[in-house]
Amino acid sequence: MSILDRLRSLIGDSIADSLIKPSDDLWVRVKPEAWRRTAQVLRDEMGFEYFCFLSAMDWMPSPFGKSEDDPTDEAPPRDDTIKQGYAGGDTRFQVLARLYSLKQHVGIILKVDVEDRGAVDSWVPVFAGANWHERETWEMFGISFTGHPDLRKMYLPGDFEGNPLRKDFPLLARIIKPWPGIVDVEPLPGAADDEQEGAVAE
Amino acid sequence: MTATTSGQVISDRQQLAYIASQAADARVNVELETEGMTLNIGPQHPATHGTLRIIARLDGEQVIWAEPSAGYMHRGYEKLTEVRSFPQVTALINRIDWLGSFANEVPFILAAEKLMGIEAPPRAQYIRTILFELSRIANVTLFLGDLGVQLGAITPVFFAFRDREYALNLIEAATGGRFHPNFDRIGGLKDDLPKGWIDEAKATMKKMKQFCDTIEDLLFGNEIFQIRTRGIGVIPKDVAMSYGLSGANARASGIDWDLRRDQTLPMAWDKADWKVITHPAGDSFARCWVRLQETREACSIVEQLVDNIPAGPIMAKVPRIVKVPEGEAWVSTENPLGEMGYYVVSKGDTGPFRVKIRSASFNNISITPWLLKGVFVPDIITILASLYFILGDIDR
Amino acid sequence: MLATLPYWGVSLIRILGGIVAVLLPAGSIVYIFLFKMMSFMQSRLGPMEAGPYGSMQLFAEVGKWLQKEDLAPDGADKRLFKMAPLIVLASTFLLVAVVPFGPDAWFTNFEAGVFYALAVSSVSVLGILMAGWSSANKYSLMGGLRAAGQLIAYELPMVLAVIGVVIQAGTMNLQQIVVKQNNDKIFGLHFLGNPYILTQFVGFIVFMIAVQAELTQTPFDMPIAESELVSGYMTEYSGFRFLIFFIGEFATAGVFALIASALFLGGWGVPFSWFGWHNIGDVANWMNVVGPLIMFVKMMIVVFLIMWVRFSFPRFREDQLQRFAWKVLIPIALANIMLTAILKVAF
Amino acid sequence: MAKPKVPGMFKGLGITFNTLVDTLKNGAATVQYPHEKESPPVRARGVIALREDNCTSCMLCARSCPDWCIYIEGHKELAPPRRAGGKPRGVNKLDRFDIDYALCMYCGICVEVCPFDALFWSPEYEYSEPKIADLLHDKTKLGEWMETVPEAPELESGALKGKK
Repeated sequence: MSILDRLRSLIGDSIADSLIKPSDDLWVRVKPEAWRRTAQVLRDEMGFEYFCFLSAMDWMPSPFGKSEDDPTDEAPPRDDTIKQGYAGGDTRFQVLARLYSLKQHVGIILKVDVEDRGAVDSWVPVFAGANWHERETWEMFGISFTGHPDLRKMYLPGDFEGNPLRKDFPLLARIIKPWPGIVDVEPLPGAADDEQEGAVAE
Repeated sequence: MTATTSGQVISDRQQLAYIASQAADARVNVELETEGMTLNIGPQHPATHGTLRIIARLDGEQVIWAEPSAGYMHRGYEKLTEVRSFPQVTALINRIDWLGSFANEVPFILAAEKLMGIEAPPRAQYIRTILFELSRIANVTLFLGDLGVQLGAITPVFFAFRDREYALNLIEAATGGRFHPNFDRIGGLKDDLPKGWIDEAKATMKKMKQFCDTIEDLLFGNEIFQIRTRGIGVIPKDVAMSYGLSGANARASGIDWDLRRDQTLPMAWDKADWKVITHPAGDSFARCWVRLQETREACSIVEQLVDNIPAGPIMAKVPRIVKVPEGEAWVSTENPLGEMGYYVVSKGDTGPFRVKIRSASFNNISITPWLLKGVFVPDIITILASLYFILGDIDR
Repeated sequence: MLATLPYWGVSLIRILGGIVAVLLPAGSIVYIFLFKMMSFMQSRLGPMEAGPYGSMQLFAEVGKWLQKEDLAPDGADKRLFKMAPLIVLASTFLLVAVVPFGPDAWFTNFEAGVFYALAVSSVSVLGILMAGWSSANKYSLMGGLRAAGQLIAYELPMVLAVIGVVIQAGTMNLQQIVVKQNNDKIFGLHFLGNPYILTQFVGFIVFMIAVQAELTQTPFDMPIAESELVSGYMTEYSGFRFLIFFIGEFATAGVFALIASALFLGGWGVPFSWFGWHNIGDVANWMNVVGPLIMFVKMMIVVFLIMWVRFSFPRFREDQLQRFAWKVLIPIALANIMLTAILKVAF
Repeated sequence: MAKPKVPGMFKGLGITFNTLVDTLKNGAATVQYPHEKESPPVRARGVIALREDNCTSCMLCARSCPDWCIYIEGHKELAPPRRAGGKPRGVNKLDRFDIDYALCMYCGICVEVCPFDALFWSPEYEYSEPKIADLLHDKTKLGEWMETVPEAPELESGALKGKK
């Protein structure tokens, strides 16, 4: 029985979507209310005992781009539609995590939809190692985790405002400095076109 | 804390330390008892090689609780990757684990290649694997020397710096960068090996094996070292797994798991004959010992592979400006510090949409609040040294 | 010769001699062992720029330290803080007073010399504890406390190890102990005299281990423990006060090595049978010049052992160190005393 | 504690002593830097040299730089025609080509992307400055580094020949 079938038989109604890429990975999106239970089931029933990582995704395209725009050029059209990746989704934010089975040597990537500044259940009771990962996700995306024992900032100073990994958080280092890639070649005086100008001067 | 209630065997010493720490906890609340002392170890402290800060509450010299506080070196790599193209990200992620930089590039490039559906030619795979193992040697060599310093022996670190230089010279001769090779490209490698490199590599591997012997005699064989590390900081198997410990730390707890062996990647590890080293004890000594043996194994992998590098190109056919197709990919490899993985999300642009960097030290160090309970101040240092972290790998 | 000088002249010579006897060993130990031997053991060269082969490095360092501002932390108990290094150094000077360098080349020559030496050597504990306490630094405090615990614990095996020598020599006068060693015979052989390292080998080992601990050298350097406590009780010191600690550390190493060579290696003397001397009255006057040199060489050999161990070993943990003192060293030293006493009575 | 034949402590003492003897006999593993120098390998990424004539101010290097540390300004100029009787061409001339080594992270992407062979790596490394502003090398200084650029090394056997 494949991993997905087994998972479906255990928490069937909680699986929102899934995707298998053969000889690659398995993505499963679960419903928010089943987030902790999924971890519990995977660990206890299916041998996914190894906690790999937990993080989040902001699927909104960055409104700032790469700050590599020539102001003289016309700005390229920007697509602002939010488009989720593998295994779909309905919200701008998703929490994703990966578990690994040391017996079968397969991993599974779990995703869950979460509202902007919303919350999902914490995994700390299931995987103690999720503690720091959830703290990081909380400070970087503003997603909170209910049941987390100690949701404090991990990297940033205590009075830091904003959540840096959200796409609407500007990367100031790229904004305060002008892009050095702007073409700065002075044309020949009084000429619009190089070739013609050459001929005239002759 | 969680996860102690499992059926795992915990050493007597740790059990005693636990009881003592519980007692210490209780005593603080009782009137007329000694007041605890909060000791800030770091961010500027000789033992934290980097800027990790450990806040420890002490009763005498015993730790009641300890909490690492990271972030003094957070560089926001995950954010920076969003505005960079794939080759630029490669240059950046060199700096995550700066002692074994080449190993950082490999999983990222493999993830990008996976998304593009291409594979590096066999010659590139071999050279990648060799350089990967060389960076492991360079990394762990310094660990072995630094271990001595943390325990008060000053000589091993000089031996380590002396002999690591040979490995670094080798990396530099091939890639041009001592610490930050930036040699991997999507589809292969930047350049081929220079002439005479293979012979040099063989000679160097002999020296590195000799270094391992020296350290084993000078440090590991020393009775003082043994009583300082044996039975200290014991991590049982299930705790290790729930905290996501990887690499030598996991293998020292008896978890027989090595990503070089247990997954199929377009790399050349399966072409060499080597074994995964495990140790059942789970204590500081086991972690150090496993790393020492792994360095030897890495030397033998390099020795075997350099002889069999197949001829051929080192680059697959890749367009000049790389645009990676839309998709998501996860690739992790067995880096010197443990499992290092990248979750790369691409939207079909020249740069990634998001990169989640799963670095080994982050998980490895997150166990410290659990592990440091009840130990003595000098043991904080040995435990941290044996867990082996690179600050860039925690903070990214 | 000295008798013809006025009292102030004698005192002046003694003071100068004392300074030389403390600073000269300290300087040579730092250069030969700390700068050069350690470097060679780590396949590097050590300081090479100041003077030929870096021999002037120490003077450069002293110059640097002397130029630095005399700093004290805000919360420190300033008076104690400033006094502490001086007390540590004073204990070294007090210690050197009883060491005999030749038949007449001594500072004082009193009967309870060994007793006095062991007593004043623990004065430095006070200085260290003061430094640790007054620095207003948690690392310093822990270093000071560790030092106090450790130095007191290792005083005992040291005393017990010396008792064996005292029993065998039958005197506590260091000069007499030296004479005895060079005048005695072992197994009926006059050739070597009887340096007590042969008969009191166990005592020598215990003594050296205790000295290692008293000097807070690796593997017993927990009070300083740079990877744990930054620099222990010296953390807050800089400038010339740190210099005094530094000199104190190596001068004390030198003085303890001198005492060890007086107790176990025959001190300033050569076996008297070589020159047909029979007791101290017969010893030629030139031994007053050669004696200090012999003493110096023996001291360097002893310091070499101390430093060799220092550069090769990791350190113990505080509780392991205490256990080692009380459960291993002291029983061995006691057994050694018993054995010595029994043999002494038997022969 | 298991008792091996030679206690580990004495083995350790032996190792340090042997190293001491070895250093005295064969010299140290270190070199005395300002007096003696080790030469870095040919490929070492020490400093970037610029061949000004080849540069067309195409901005590729400045755009591919992850740190934005290359600054280029230029102007158009007339150059003599390629063939006799042809028209003079308008070419881009460099006014400014600065690399800020205080920002540079020596990744080598600029050298790699340059389509006109104007940028090269030199293994030279002795250009530290007391003032951070002096680390901004202008085009004359970058041009001076050209002298130190070595030939590319020969490749190990099995490599494809003739391919850059």
